[in-house]
Amino acid sequence: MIPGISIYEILTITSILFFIGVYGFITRKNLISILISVELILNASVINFVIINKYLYPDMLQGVLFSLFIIAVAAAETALAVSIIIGLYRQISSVEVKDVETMKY
Amino acid sequence: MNFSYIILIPLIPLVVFLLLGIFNQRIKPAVSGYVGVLGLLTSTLLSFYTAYQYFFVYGKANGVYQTFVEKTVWMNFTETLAIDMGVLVDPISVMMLIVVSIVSLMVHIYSRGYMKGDDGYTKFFAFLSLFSFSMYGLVLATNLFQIYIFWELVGVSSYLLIGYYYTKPSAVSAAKKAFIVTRFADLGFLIGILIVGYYTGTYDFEMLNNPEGNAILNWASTSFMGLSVLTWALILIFIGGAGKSAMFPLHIWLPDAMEGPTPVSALIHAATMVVAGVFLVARLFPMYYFVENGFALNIVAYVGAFSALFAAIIAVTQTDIKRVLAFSTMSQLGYMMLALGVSGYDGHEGLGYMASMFHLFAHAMFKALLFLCAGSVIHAVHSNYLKDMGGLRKYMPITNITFLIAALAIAGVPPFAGFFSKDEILVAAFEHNKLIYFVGVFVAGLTAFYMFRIYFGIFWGKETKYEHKPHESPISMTFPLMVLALLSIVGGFIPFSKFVTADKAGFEAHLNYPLAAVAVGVGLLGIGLAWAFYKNENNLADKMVNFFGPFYKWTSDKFYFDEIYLFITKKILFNRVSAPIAKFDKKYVDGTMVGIGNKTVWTSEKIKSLQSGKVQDYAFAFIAGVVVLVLVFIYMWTN
Amino acid sequence: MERIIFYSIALIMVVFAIASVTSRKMLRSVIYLLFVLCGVAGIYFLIDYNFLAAIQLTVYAGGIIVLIIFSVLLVHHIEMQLEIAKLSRQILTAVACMVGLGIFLTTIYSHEFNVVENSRTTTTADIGSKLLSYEAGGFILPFEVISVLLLAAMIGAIIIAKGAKLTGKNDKAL
Amino acid sequence: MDILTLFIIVPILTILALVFTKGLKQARIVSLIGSLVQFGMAINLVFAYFKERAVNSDIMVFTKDVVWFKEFNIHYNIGVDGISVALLLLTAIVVLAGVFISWKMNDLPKEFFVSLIVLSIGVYGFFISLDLFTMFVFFEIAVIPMYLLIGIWGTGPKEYSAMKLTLMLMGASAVLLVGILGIYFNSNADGGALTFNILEISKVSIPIEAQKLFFPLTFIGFAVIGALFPFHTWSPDGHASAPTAVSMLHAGVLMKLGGYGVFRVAMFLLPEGAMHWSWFFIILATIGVIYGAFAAIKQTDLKYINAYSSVSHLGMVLFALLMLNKTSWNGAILQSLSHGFMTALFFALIGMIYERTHTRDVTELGGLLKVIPFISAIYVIAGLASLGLPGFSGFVAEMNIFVGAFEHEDMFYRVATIISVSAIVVTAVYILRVVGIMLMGPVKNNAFLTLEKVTWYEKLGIMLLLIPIVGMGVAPLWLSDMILESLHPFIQGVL
Repeated sequence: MIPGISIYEILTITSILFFIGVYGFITRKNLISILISVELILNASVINFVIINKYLYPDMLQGVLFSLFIIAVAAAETALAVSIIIGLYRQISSVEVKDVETMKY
Repeated sequence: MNFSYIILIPLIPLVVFLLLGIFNQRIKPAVSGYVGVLGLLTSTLLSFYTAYQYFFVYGKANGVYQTFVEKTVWMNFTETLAIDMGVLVDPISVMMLIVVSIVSLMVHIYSRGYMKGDDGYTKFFAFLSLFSFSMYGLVLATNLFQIYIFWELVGVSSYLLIGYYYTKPSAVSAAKKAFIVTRFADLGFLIGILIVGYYTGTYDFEMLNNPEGNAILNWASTSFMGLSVLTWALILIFIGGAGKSAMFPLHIWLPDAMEGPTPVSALIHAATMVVAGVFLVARLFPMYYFVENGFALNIVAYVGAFSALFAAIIAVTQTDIKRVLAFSTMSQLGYMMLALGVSGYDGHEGLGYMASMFHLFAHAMFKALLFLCAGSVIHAVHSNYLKDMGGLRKYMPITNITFLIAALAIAGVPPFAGFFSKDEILVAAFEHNKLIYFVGVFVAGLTAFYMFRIYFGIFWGKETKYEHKPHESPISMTFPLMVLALLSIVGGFIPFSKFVTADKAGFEAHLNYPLAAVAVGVGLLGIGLAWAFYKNENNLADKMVNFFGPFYKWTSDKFYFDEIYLFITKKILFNRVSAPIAKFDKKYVDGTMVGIGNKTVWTSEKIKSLQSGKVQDYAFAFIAGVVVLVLVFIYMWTN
Repeated sequence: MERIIFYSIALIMVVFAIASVTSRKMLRSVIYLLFVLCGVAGIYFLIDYNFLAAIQLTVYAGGIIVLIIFSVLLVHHIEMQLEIAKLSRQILTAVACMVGLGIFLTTIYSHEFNVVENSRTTTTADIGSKLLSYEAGGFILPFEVISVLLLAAMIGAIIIAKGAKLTGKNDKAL
Repeated sequence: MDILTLFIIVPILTILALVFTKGLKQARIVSLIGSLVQFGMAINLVFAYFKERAVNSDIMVFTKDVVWFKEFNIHYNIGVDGISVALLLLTAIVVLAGVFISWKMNDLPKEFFVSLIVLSIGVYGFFISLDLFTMFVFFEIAVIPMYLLIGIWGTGPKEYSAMKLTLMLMGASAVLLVGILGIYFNSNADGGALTFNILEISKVSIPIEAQKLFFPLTFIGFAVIGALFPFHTWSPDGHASAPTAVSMLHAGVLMKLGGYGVFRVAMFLLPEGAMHWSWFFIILATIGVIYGAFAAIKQTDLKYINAYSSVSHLGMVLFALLMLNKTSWNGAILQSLSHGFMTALFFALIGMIYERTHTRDVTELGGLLKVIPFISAIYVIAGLASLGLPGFSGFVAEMNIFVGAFEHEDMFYRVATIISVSAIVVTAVYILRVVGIMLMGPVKNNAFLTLEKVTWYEKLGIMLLLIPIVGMGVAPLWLSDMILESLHPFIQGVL
């Protein structure tokens, strides 16, 4: 509980963060930037887990634990993503999205 | 009165055809010739036996020749309508049997000499037998459909025989032309048959021709465009007949058909097949006469008269002797048609009918003879053209004499066969229609003129230098000439009016001396002119040519009918109908179908960029989609 | 006091988040993200989840950001200007995001949360015992799964990053 | 095993045996034995049918009914009448001749014969089915192998042709399926159990509105494979690309499924729809008759000529079916049979000529009568049969059609009939054109002088097809009466 701060305000902030992440995900043209946007989205949702745990179910720890898992998965994901980016860069010397569209059609 | 043996008359040539056709390669030519002749000889003997039996033994009852029919169902259309196969014995069919048998037998014998050494000797005899079979079937037919069936078969035998020298392009195109033109005419015939079948409910000649039968009595019950449907049917059937008998304007195939071997021309295109049209009209004569008071018959008369005149004029100018004979045939067929056209039905009224049949008979003999003589001449000089001939009388005495007999016969000089038959025709025409009579007389003169033109041109006139000295043909060829010449002489004395008449009762025919004198006079005048022009070399003929000028040119170009037909078929049918249809099919019909396919491909080509492979695009579509869906749901819930 | 801190953290987070997704310099973008992550940690501190905040700082700010920076340095010239999307695309996305945000917010504000007043703190021991508990509500199984996942990710990352040699072999095998 | 199911079982056994064969020699022997057995069974069936017919006056004889999909009441329901017996005989003969003609099929012989026999299973099954759904299944079985047969063993732009043919026929099948389902869902207007059984459906009266709606769908669905104008364009390309035996089977048998289906399903089950729509389809069929003939005149590829001639002849079949009376229907069935034999013969001959001269372009050929007399002579005979010469099957069929069509009195029918009749002249033109250019005239190419003479297996194939043509043409009575008798219950529905 943050004294004087209602759950609404926090949820508002996380929503804003979430959509900033979405915006970035869609508009950026670089794989790393996209990764950054994904991190933003993840964080926004992690905050939600934690906040809801704290405000609504203070006796439980599910939210916290889930956020821990999410952080772990995020770490794994980032590691893989970065290795993919590097591997890709080795192959085509670019990490721009426009160069990576062999999956089309 | 068992006459089931008559079925053998057509069947024997059929068997011969199958035998020679199937074992084509394995039969020695000489054997095939004998087989062919022997087969036909049997048929001929049977035909004569039949004729004797019919005319003199059992044919007559109460002074009227009876019609005997024996038939069996060949195919059922409906419960009441069926095609029958069978034989019908009545005066004209028996007479035709005789005609076909004699000419065919003579041609068979003649061919053994004429075709000697030819590659397709066996094939030739096979086709001849096929033709004989078809022709016998045609004359014995009991109903319209049967006659149509054999009608087509003679057409195809004619096609095969005209195209016998199939490596020669002109023969191929002539055969094609003959078949297609007659087929076109047969279209009319077929539609006519369909009409008759539908409105009268029968195809049987017996039922159709019965003057007291339903078919004739009810002719007025249904009409179409002011005429009875039956009149239309008869006109259409006559178109079929006109196609086979080379009546104007369906005559164009006949001169070209001379591309076939000469015996074929003699058999098919002079004596037998081409008279099928006349026979058809004669066969349906009661219908022609009674339905709508002979409206269709008048058409027959005028078409016949015009064709006779038209062909005679052209014949005067042709230089290919076989073509002269071809146009002469056409002209004589016109004669027969006009005779039918001016005929009545009962007793002496039916003189025209009798005369037509008489002329058919006589013409078959002397025209076959003329062709065979021409064949003999061609065989000797290896050319069809008058300019390559001349003075042949010394080398080919028998041919000379027989040709002269035939020419006199066709010119109507007594006592040859043509005189009697032609005289009857002119009498009949004189009694019914003066205009046609004068046409007839004029044509008689022309006939005499052009026939003696070629006679003098071939056997007299200036002697051409021949590469090989021409010699008389072998006995196998001259024997038929002599037989036919004999028949051309005595044929006229057969009392036809006793045997073959419209009402089958027979009557006494007498010579009408004034009219006969006129006809003979005109004929002699024609012969005299030819004598003057062509017997010895002189320039009278050239003067005449110059006198007529452009008219001569038109005539010798056959009034450009071939060109008109060619224009219609090549330019209009092929290039203006067929080619556009083929193009239309490729471009529009197929194009539409292919277009549908292409549109599908095009559409997917267009929308495939939606599947860009960029995750961001998908994400955007996802987000936008979710947003839109949520808005839609909210909107729907709140309402 | 907490209000002021919260609002300033919130402001920092939003501003840097925006900066992070719009900056045309790669490295700056990453650094802005670092600030956002730190802000997140700040919020955890505010609600008294100290362990979580520490994790956030170490794993995210310490680990992931470093990883990303490495990759940026490996594949990019630091000074390179990033391409940006077409304006129409930006506007469209912004509008979609705004509408989405609007929907989120209306949904959130129209929902009555059953807030429980409390000031409990959660100790690391609590989290640990819960995580390793076999009883009902225990998280031992997900914990193990995550361990395997991390291992798999590690191996995967090595193989993918190693790249060329292996794929070369694979090509031959194919 | 009952006499009809054997028609499905024997080809399946043949295919199983083929799987174990190796090389051309074994494959063709096995296929030959299989199709010979089939041929023997077909002949036996004719006699058995006559025997059965004498004691059994049902619409269909040798019926058998096994449920194979209960939920939708789909049965394996089979039976034959005179019409199907005749068509089964046609199929058996054409398949046998096709095997003979493919005697030297060197590429992938096993696969080729398997596809060919799968195709024939479809056709046999189609002709014996009395259940709409089973019929449809067999229909598809017959169509699909075409794609492989043309696409793999074809010549020229084979992929394009195979694709076009399959897509157009599939499109038609889709339409047809809608039609069949339409019939199915209206098969019991009183709310009882729905059925696919043709005989049962024919006893209930489908609502007129439904008939009007579903008749055109069913008709077009079947008629596309019967080359109805303007849906015929798959046929010239398909035939031109297909290997000889496939062209034979396709034009000879497969295209007959169209007419047969129209007759058995569209006309029989939806008579009111047929009457309502007949004018429209008569126009299309008449156009097809005359149009195919004219289009054939200008073609230069032998197979195209024959394909367009098929459009014309099969247009005649549809035309006759739409005339809705016994005589013309009899003509339609006879025309189907006659065209089946004739066109198979044509394609066989074209295949032989192509094999020897390596061209199908008429303008490059000439004087073949001199070098390959047997094949050429038979070509002339086939040509004459095709232009409706008496003594051959085409004449018998066409006369029935014309006489039947002439039974309608009003102007529209008359005009349509006369236009169709005049096609016989145009047919003569294009047939004689080909005969004149290709077979007659001087030998155009000296290479032709050394052409191989006809071989025994080719002769056998030719004779197999020629004998029925002549047989039907010379003595049509037994066949025509057998069909007429079977038509009786069908015409009742229309009247």
